[in-house]
Formats: sequence, C-alpha cells, structure tokens
Amino acid sequence: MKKTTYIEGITEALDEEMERDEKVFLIGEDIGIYGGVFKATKGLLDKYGAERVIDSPISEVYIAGGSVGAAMVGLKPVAEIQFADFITPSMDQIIQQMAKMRYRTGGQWTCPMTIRVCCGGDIGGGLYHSQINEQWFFSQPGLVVVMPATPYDAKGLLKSAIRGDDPVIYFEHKRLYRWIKENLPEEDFTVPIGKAALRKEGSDVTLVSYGLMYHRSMEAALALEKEGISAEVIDMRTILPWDREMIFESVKKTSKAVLVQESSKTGGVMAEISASITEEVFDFLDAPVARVCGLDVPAIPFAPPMEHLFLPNAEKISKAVKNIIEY
Amino acid sequence: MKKTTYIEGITEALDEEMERDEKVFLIGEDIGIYGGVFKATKGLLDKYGAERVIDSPISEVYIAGGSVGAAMVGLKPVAEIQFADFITPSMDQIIQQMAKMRYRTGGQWTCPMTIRVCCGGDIGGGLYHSQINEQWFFSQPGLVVVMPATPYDAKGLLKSAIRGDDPVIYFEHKRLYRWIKENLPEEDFTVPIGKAALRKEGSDVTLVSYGLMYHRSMEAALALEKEGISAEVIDMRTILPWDREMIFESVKKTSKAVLVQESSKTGGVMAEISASITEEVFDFLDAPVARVCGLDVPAIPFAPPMEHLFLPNAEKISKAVKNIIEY
Amino acid sequence: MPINKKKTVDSKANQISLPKKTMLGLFDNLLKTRLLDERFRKLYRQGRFAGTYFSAVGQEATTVGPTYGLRDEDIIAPSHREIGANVTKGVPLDKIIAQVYARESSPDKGKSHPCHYGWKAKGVITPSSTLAGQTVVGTGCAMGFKIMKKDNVVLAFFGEGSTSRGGWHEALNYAGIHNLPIVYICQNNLWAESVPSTLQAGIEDFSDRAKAYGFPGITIDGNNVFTVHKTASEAISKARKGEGPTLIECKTYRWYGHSEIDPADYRTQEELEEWKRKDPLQIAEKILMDLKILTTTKREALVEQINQEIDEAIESVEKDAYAAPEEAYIDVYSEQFPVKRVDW
Amino acid sequence: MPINKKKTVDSKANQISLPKKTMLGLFDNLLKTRLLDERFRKLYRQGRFAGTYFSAVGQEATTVGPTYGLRDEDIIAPSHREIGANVTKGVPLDKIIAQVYARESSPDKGKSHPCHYGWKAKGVITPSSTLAGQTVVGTGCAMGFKIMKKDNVVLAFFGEGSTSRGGWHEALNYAGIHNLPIVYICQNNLWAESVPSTLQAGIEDFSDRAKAYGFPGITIDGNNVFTVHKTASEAISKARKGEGPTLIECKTYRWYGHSEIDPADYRTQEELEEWKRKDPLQIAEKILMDLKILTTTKREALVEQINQEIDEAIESVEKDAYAAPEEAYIDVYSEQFPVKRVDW
Ligand SMILES: Cc1ncc(C[n+]2csc(CCOP(=O)(O)OP(=O)(O)O)c2C)c(N)n1
Ligand SMILES: Cc1ncc(C[n+]2csc(CCOP(=O)(O)OP(=O)(O)O)c2C)c(N)n1
Ligand SMILES: [Mg+2]
Ligand SMILES: [Mg+2]
Repeated sequence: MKKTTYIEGITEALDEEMERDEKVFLIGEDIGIYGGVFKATKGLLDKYGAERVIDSPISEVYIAGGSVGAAMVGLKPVAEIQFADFITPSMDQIIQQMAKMRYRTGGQWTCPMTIRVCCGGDIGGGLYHSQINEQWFFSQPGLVVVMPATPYDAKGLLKSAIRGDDPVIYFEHKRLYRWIKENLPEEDFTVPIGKAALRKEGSDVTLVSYGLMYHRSMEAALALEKEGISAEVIDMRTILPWDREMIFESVKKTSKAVLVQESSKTGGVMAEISASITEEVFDFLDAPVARVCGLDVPAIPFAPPMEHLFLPNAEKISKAVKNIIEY
Repeated sequence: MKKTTYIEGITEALDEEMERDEKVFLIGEDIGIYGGVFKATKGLLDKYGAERVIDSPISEVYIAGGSVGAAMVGLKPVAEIQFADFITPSMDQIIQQMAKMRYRTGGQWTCPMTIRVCCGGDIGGGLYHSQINEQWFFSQPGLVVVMPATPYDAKGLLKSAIRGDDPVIYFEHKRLYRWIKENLPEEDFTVPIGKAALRKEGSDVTLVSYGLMYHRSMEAALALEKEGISAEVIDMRTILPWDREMIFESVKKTSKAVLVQESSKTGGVMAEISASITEEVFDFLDAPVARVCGLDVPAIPFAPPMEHLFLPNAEKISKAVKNIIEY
Repeated sequence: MPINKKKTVDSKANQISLPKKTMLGLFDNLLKTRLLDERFRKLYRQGRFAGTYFSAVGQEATTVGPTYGLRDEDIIAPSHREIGANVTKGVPLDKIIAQVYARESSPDKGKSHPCHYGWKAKGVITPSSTLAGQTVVGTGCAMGFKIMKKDNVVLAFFGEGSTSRGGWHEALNYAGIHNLPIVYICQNNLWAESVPSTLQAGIEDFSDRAKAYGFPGITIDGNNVFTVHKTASEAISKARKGEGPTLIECKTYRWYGHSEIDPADYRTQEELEEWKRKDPLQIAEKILMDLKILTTTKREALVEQINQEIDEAIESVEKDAYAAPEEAYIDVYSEQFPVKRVDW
Repeated sequence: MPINKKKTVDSKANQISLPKKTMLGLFDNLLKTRLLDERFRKLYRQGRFAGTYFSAVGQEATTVGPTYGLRDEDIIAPSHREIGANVTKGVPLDKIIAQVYARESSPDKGKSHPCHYGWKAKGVITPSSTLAGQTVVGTGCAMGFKIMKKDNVVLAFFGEGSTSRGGWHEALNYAGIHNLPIVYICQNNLWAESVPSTLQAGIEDFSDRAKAYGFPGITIDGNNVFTVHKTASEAISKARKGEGPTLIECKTYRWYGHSEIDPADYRTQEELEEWKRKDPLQIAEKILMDLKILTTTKREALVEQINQEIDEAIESVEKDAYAAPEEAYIDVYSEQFPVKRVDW
C-alpha cells in the first residue's frame, strides 16, 4: 500500500496498462515531453517512446477520430482532451464514429478506446477551463461514461476502460488531481464499470453524485450527521450505464433523495436520475426528489464570487437535505 | 387565410423576414440554386441574390461560426444545417461562441442569429438522417431552442427567432414538412418564444411533447377519448426556456403526466420535465410521471421494422397512459 | 471568385504500360461496377428497395483504379459513392446488394443506409454519412498500421466537396506530420449535390490542398482507369514503404443526380454531354480493343456473365427478410452491457 | 517527419520607408506593450491577480505591426497572446488591466479569463479560449462586412499551432471562395505550449497553407515591427478594396513559458538566446536611432511616461471590486429571458 493521489492513480494506470499490453498507446496535446499540462503522462514518453506517446497537433477532431481508426485495426488508444471545454470539436467523431461504430457496422468493427477528459471547476478556470459537458455523452447510447472521485477509482476505472471492448469517455476532475491521497494496493486491481459505490450508509436521505460533487456530498453528510440527520452517500462512478439498482434500493430505504451535480441544472444527468427514481420507486418517496446543481448560466464565470455562487457545496447541499426532510 | 404546409410556413417566414429587414441573410448547403434539399429556400436566391442566399461549402463549423461573426457586426443570419446529424461539427461554434458570446463579453457583443436544423425520424432516414440531438442544446444556457409542430408555429416561431436578440436553434421536423396543412392568416403574425400551446383540454392525464411527437400524442389522446380517458395535450413548442407554468398548472389539474419524446430516453429533454414536475408539483401527483421515448440505442436504425420499434407512436403512448391511470 | 476553367487532363493511357492481366482485371471491375450501379438505379425506380440510392455512374474509374490490386488487410475508408471500391476489393455481390436492400443478411444487418457498403473481411469500413468522416477514421487506421509496424495501407475516398470540412484538414495534416501509409483519393466530379466546385474552394485543382501538408498532390484524368490505377499504385507502394501519403485528385463527373431523387437541373446539358463523351467505360474499352486485348465477343460474354451473377444475387437477397425489430437492441455495446429492452 | 530548418528571414527594414510619425507610433505601442506585459508578469508573481497570465514578450511586433493604423470599426479577432493588438487598437490601459484582474470594471465583468481582452468600442472581440475560435468568428465578421458593403476589415490573429484546427481550415477556405476583407496573421513562435512546429505540420512555412485556399501567403520576419506593419498594411488595403484575404506568417518567438506556470524546459537555452538577440524592441529602437528619429533621452522619457500611466491604471483597478456574485445571472440572454435565480 502506498499513498497515491488521484492524478498519480491515472499515471500508474496508464503506465501499467502500457506495460501489460503493447497495443495501448497515448495521443494528445502536450502529453509527451511536457508530460501533460497537469503531468498525468509524466515519464511515459521516456519509457515508451514517441510511437506510443504521441504529442498531437492541436486537432481535437483528429485526436478522437484518429483514435477510432487505430482502435478499429486492433490498437487500444487512450486519447487525451486537455480540457473538457475543448471536446466540442471532437463531438462529430465521438458521436458519429466512436459511439456508433459497432452499431452501424452490424458488430463487424468495434471501437475499444478511451478518451480521457480533464474537466471541472472550483479551480478558478473561468468560462473555458471549467466545463464538464458530461450530459452530452450520457445521452448517447453506445458510449460508456465514467468519472472517478477517488484515487482508487481513478486508477481502477481507467484500467477497466482500457481493457474493455467499448468506447469510454473517462472524465477526470482537475480539482481532485492532488487534493486527496489514498492507500492503493500494490497489486493489480480494477474497478468494474457500471457499479456505483456506497460510500456511507444512512437512513434519512440518499445523496447521489459523482466526481467532485461526491466529496461535497460527503462533507454535507458528515455535517448533517452532527445534527442528527443520517444521509446515505452514493458515488455513481459510472455515469453511463448507471447503477440503477443501487440507487433505487437506497431510495427505497431512505424514501428521500438529493441529487448533486456540478454542471448546470437543466438537462443534466441528475434530471434523468430523478425522473428514473420517480418512475421506478415512486411509492417509496416521502418527498420530491431534489437536485442541487450548477447554475443555469453558460458556464462557470471566472471571478471568485461568481464561481462560488455557481458551484454546489456542502452548505447548499445540507440546506436542500433539510428542505426535503422537513417536507 | 390559405392552406399552408409546415415547410411552406418556413419558406414564407424566411421570405417575409428577408423582405422586411435587409439585415437578414441565409447561409447553408444547397440552399441557393437548389432551394434546399427539402426546398425550404425555394425561390429565395432568385429574389434576394447570392449575397443574401449563400450556398456554403460543406463546412458546418463555418456555417455556425461564420454566422456568429456576421451577427456580431449587425446582420441577422439564418443558417441551415441540412440534417441534425451533421450538427456535430458545429458544436464547438454553437456551444463555445454562439451560446456564450453575450455572457463572455459582459454583454458587449450579442449574437442574434438562428440556426435552422432539419431533424427527425419516421422517414426511413436511418442512422445518419434521422437524428435530432436537441438535448445537447437544451442543456446549454444562453441558447434558445424551439421545435414547431404545426405550420402556424413553424412560420410564427421562425419569425420570432429571426426578430429576437438571442441565438436560436430552430429544429424543423422533416416528417412534418408536407404532412399537415393549416390555414394561416394573410397578415403578419409571430408566435412568442417560451410559450407552450395547450392543444386539447383534458382532466385525467397531461401529455407533454413537441415536434412530431405532439401529433402522436394527439392521436393517442383522441383514441383515449373514445375509451373515456380525457387527456390534456400540451405542445411545448419552445424547448428552452420551456413553459414551466403551463405544464405545472396542467399537472396540478390532472395529477398525472406522460411525457413523449422521439429521441432516446436517457438524458433527454423529458427527463428534465419529469424531474421538474416532481420538484414543483409533487403533492399533486397521483402516479409517477411516465416517459414514452425513443429507444436507448445509438440512433434510429434504417430497416423499417427496427425504425418502427424505435419510435413512440399513439399505441405506445396510450398504453403508457393506461398504465398510470390504473396505477 | 476564381473561375474553374475546365483544364483538360490529357489521357496518356495509350502510353501507360500495364500487364495485360491488370488491364483486363481493371476493365472487368469497371464493367461490373457499371452494370451493378445501373441495375440498382432501375431497382430503385421499381421501388424494390427503400430509402435512396447514390449512383456513381461516370466516375467508376476513380474507385476501381486505386482499389485494384490491394490486399485484403488494406483498408478502404469510403464515403457514399464507392460502389466501385467494394466491387473491386472483392466484397461479394450479395453482400453489396443486401446492404442496399437493408436485409438481415447485410453486413450491417440493415441498420445503416443504402450505399453505406462495408465488409470487414475485405477491409472496407461501413461508412457513416458524415462527409469526410471516414477520412479521419481512415487516417487513424493508417496511424495504427504505422504504430504496429504493419505494411498495410489505407485508401481514403471522398468528393471534392468533402475537402471543405475541418476534420478532413486535421486528418491530412496529421498524415503529413507522421508520413502515414495512406493515399487520399479526391473524386472531383465538379459538384457537391448542387454546389459547384467553384463554391467549394478558391482553387482549381484540389490537389493543391496537399501543399498545406507537405506531401505530394497530383491531379489526373479520373476517367481513364489505367491512368488512375498507375498513379494510385505508385502512391500506394510509396505509402507501403513508409514514404508517406499522397493526395490524388481525379477529375471526373457523375452522370446522374446526387441521388435518384435529384433531377440535377443545376447543371447544363452541354456539360453533361461533354462528360458523357468521356465515359470511363468506353475509354477503357477502346484502349483494350486498340491493344487487341479485348474483342466485342469477349465483352459481350463478360456482360452476360456479370448480369447473370447480379440476377442471381438479387434473387437471393430479395428472398432474405429484414432483421427482426429486436435487432435494434443488438451491437450497442459489447456483451458486457446489454441494453434494457422496452416493453411495448 | 520533415525537419523545420530555421530559415532566417532577412530583415530589410532599413530599406523600408515609412512616415516618421508611423515609425514612432509603432515604436510607442511596442514599448507600451512590452512594459505592460513585463509588469503583468511581475504582478502575477506577486499574487496580485488570480488565474494565470500569458506573456507575449518577444513577439509583440506581430500584433502591434498589423494593428497600427486600423479604424475603430475594423475588427480584431484575437486569441490569447494579443495584448499588443489591444494596446495598439487603443483599448484603454485600465480596461486591459481590469480584464486581467477580473474586476467588475473589466469589459467582461470578470466573467472570462485573464488575457481574454476585448472591447467593443475599439472593435476587439473578447475571445474564447478555444484556439482559432475567433478565426472562424472573425471570418464571419468579414463576411458580414462584405454583405453590408462596408469597407471595414478584420485582422485575425493565431499561433502556428492553431492552424492545425479544422475550423481554421473551414474559415480560410470560405474567405478564399468569397474574397473576404480579412487578413490572417499567424504568429509562428515555433512552439504551441510544449509542441514544436515540426509536430504541427509537415511544412516549414505556415504561409504555404494559403495555397490550399487560392490567396497569397507570405512569410516574414515577425520581429521587425516595420516589416510587419508594411506587409500587413498592404494586405489590409487590398482587403479593404475587396481584393481578398492574405495569410501572413510572422516568424517570431515567445521568451517565457506558455503561461507563467510553464518553465518552458522543453526548449534549449541556445534557441532562447538566439531569439533574445533578435528582440523586436531593440531592433526597432536601433532602426529609429540609426535614422535619428529616436534618442536615448526621448526613449527614457517615453518609458517613464508609460510606466506612470501603467502605475496609475493599476492603482485605480486595484481599488475596483469584483462584481457581486449575482452578476453571474446577467447577460445569459437578452432581457426577454431572465434567468431563474437559485435561492441559496
Ligand atoms: C457533414 C455533412 N454535411 C452535409 C452532408 C449532406 N451531403 C451529402 S452528400 C453531399 C455532397 C457531397 O459532395 P462531394 O464531397 O463532392 O461528393 P459527391 O457527392 O460529389 O460524390 C452533401 C452536402 C453530409 N452527408 N455530411
Ligand atoms: C481547441 C483548443 N485546444 C487546446 C487548447 C489548449 N491550448 C491553449 S494555448 C495552446 C497552444 C497554442 O499554440 P499556438 O496556436 O501556436 O499559440 P501560442 O500559444 O504559441 O501563441 C494550447 C494547446 C485550447 N485552448 N483550445
Ligand atoms: Mg463532388
Ligand atoms: Mg505557437
């Protein structure tokens, strides 16, 4: 066991998978000599050479679409989009090629690849360095979408993504890169895609979230505990396909749910979770499912007071919990 | 009053607005001499000339982004994306420029423009000529998103879009182009953005939809009527910002809602409507809000039996209504 | 706007020396493509299959020429008008026909769209409809071959209109940096649906686009299958040896509308007639007859044989059914993630 | 991969004849840009503003030169390293500083990101961070001018790395078809963050990219502000007369890291030293002194005056507050659609 940060978990996963399988290669901007703008690929160029750690031109269309081609002929590409804000140019290749390759070819061609997307706010990145945009991929069947919240999951989910046979959008939250450390096993491990994590048991309310918001939810849960409110905390980890069972079971038990999402509220992932809870476990609900989400404005503004207002935090979550507890 | 089809309504709106305001111009593929692949711009090149009816190269990035620039210097661009399937390359310009221009410039620069997007299935278009993808734009504050279901609205909403000061994604459903005719007033009229239409009053259940699905919902409502079930039918018309009030009021009255959407279920617009109904009028609900949606598969498959299975229709909607009525 | 003076590309085919077998093979595929294509048009008018049909009649040499002689492992990254590449790469006729008919027996199980042919066993990627989409993906295949140190090549096909797309630029730019084993074939048929090539680019020869990427761009007569084959083969062997990509612009023309529902009245009758006189099939035929490699009798026999093959394949495909509706749930993901079925 | 031999672009500035007033004006803006830029770097290190900072020191001539002499109505479509274009276009110092400080007094109200300067009154578009984004939008502005028959022009700035983007291609292609009134300035500083220009394109001179679009591409010494100004001015008047776009590649170099947190250790000390010897400010100074247009005393006075202006502007901006948090709800839409506020 050794103390590992979230970003180290990512680097280790890449390193170990490249070591294990020579079909794995990396492509992205500044991932080579620079080791990535956040240093997630540090040391890998030296170790694996420029054929397997490719410093790409500023070509997000190609980074995604070229990886699709490489996957089709038998490689296991791990592409990097430097900031989720810059995934918009890749949409065409992600939606029309990557997500639909298996389907449109009648299963002849597959697309086992991973796109790592550095995302998220709370780091003073402003409008164009804080986006996530996970809801676009969440609404595209054919894609797998994950977002780890812990170093263990960062490492284990990335390994599963790389080893799997499906195209994966792997969101890594930049606020988490160096914030938390965790003891990780020395031996090889993976985290299964499609399974959420029950981080804390509770009986009064279910908190559902992922990424940075899992931590905000846990902070809220610990604070609420002191006030006698027992919150169950679920970290979704995989956004698509999501773990319906764990969430429904929890809501059946607590009869209340607060869903927490960093991205803007309208049309976000938590709308689906809420709608599905209503559809599936309506009779168990003692109060309306509540959402605590980013503001419905174009993206996270730069100046600190505006960023603060935009983002959900423990305090806002606790308030929402109390609202529905008192319902 | 004269009988007008949906697509004629579009052509008339373009013609009248170009006539009224010389700042209005059109840009898109095959919109000039060909008059559009569905003939929506027929005759306009002859009438307004090649400077105002621009046959663009196959450049969806530019069609969107170039229009943003033209809008910034004072024009009123109406861009056409030939099929919603091909809007993926425009995502960068729509999301990062068009939707955020006013915000990121502190209100200095605005982006009064319209993108007409020809969309939808039930026409045997297969995977790449049946998409809508409206949920991506629905989740982007700063954009206005509309989808008319009738010739009157097709004309009136397009006029409002062109005259307004906000960037509008105007979805036109190709299945509706020539299907329905309606008597339209000879005089100038507009349809306000942000207001849904109550198409049929009812007391047992509220059906909410837009575009082609409004017609399927109405078919279901008429069939249900014969079985003694009274459905209220709301056509959203504007998807963002949506008419919360009308929908909530209706659900308060009927206590039940079935939401109908052509696109894949997960992460679609109706997830938000469902979640919001739960949040706002939970106490009035007698049954879980139900959704009838497209399948969770990559897009609409081509072969007729698969397309049929994919799409919601009156029968499937009626079944869903009966399910929650019996709840 | 620069005027696209129609520069006549001289056909030096008579001087082109190719093995007799190659010449006959090229002709055979050209003929087969033509006959199948005209047959599809007829079947479409008869309402025998749904959707639409994109004819490539008039421009078959641009796809037959480069594809002839490729290995099974070489990849074809097509767009919507590459029936000739499929025929020449050896995709069985019944697979091609089943694709157009969207039958369960189609390699894509009827999921895609007519003319979106593809068959993995012969290295043809079932395309999306997004123009130049497969140019990007195909460049990625070439990147894969380079990384794996395999000496396979990729042929990417697209129309001149598709070169206006951003992804196209990113792909060729990448191929130029890394000297990828790929040959780009631009079928400049002067029109992109109704838009003339003068409204696609401020240049006359689309091969000039290669100057932005640092690899050779060549413009040739796209209606002489022997010229096309020779030029492409040289580029292909260069690519196979790791000497980098080539962009080949083939000047050509489509005889019919963009698809069967397009009357193509945006262009003049004269233009059409001029190009019909440059029919790639007749050009090839004349050359072969001049060289005494082909006789009218032999040609007739060939036509008959091909037509019979086509008849049989159609008969068999027309007996095939559409896939069951539940096929819609298949091949969304690997088996790991089955799709939840809706109960309706 | 082709080797990017650093072709030395000879500075023929001594032969360039420009009015004395223009030369002094250029120098003045160059100096102001340098002093402000170095000051920002210092303020950043002192933690006086949040976020990050992108210095343009070493490559100021590429933005000052083309911008000098433009009209207010002409548009600047910038990226992240165009402090010089803002200074030269006449954006007041306090607006520029407030932008970096993200204060309420910033034209963007603190919403964007440091170095995303823009001010509508002077025609500078507040940029997004998406590279080449404003190249597309700026081309659209030029299209607008053409449609409205206004003789304004657009200057679009970007680094060599940004030319790898698909949108960039679509924009220049469109400008080439329609002869738009726009001049494209490529600041080739050899690096895109850590990626050398040899990994951006298989060509040495990025002006070759223009060959794909049918308008002129020129490569010049980007460190001589007079050459840059002269070349750009000619292109600008051509554009203004409706004679179409030009792509001008300015060979230059950034002295510091990509942003202030980048140690830039991917490049050699020799390369840096070589380029520091070609300091655009010193080159301009020497030419002016040789021409006896400038003296050391005059220069000193200028420095002092500019520094005082900067001091005052900083002092005033530092007194300004951030906008209230609720500013986040403003300017999402026109007044027609107010944003629902959250009660927390
Ligand atoms: C991205 C995209 N935009 C638009 C279309 C619609 N469309 C289909 S074919 C076509 C014209 C293609 O022209 P070209 O590339 O020259 O090929 P050709 O049809 O002439 O063979 C267009 C605009 C599309 N399929 N994909
Ligand atoms: C679409 C996009 N991709 C990636 C980035 C991250 N990024 C910011 S600046 C930069 C390098 C830009 O290089 P260049 O265009 O040469 O300009 P320079 O910084 O050298 O002035 C990169 C990759 C971005 N801002 N936008
Ligand atoms: Mg064409
Ligand atoms: Mg650079």
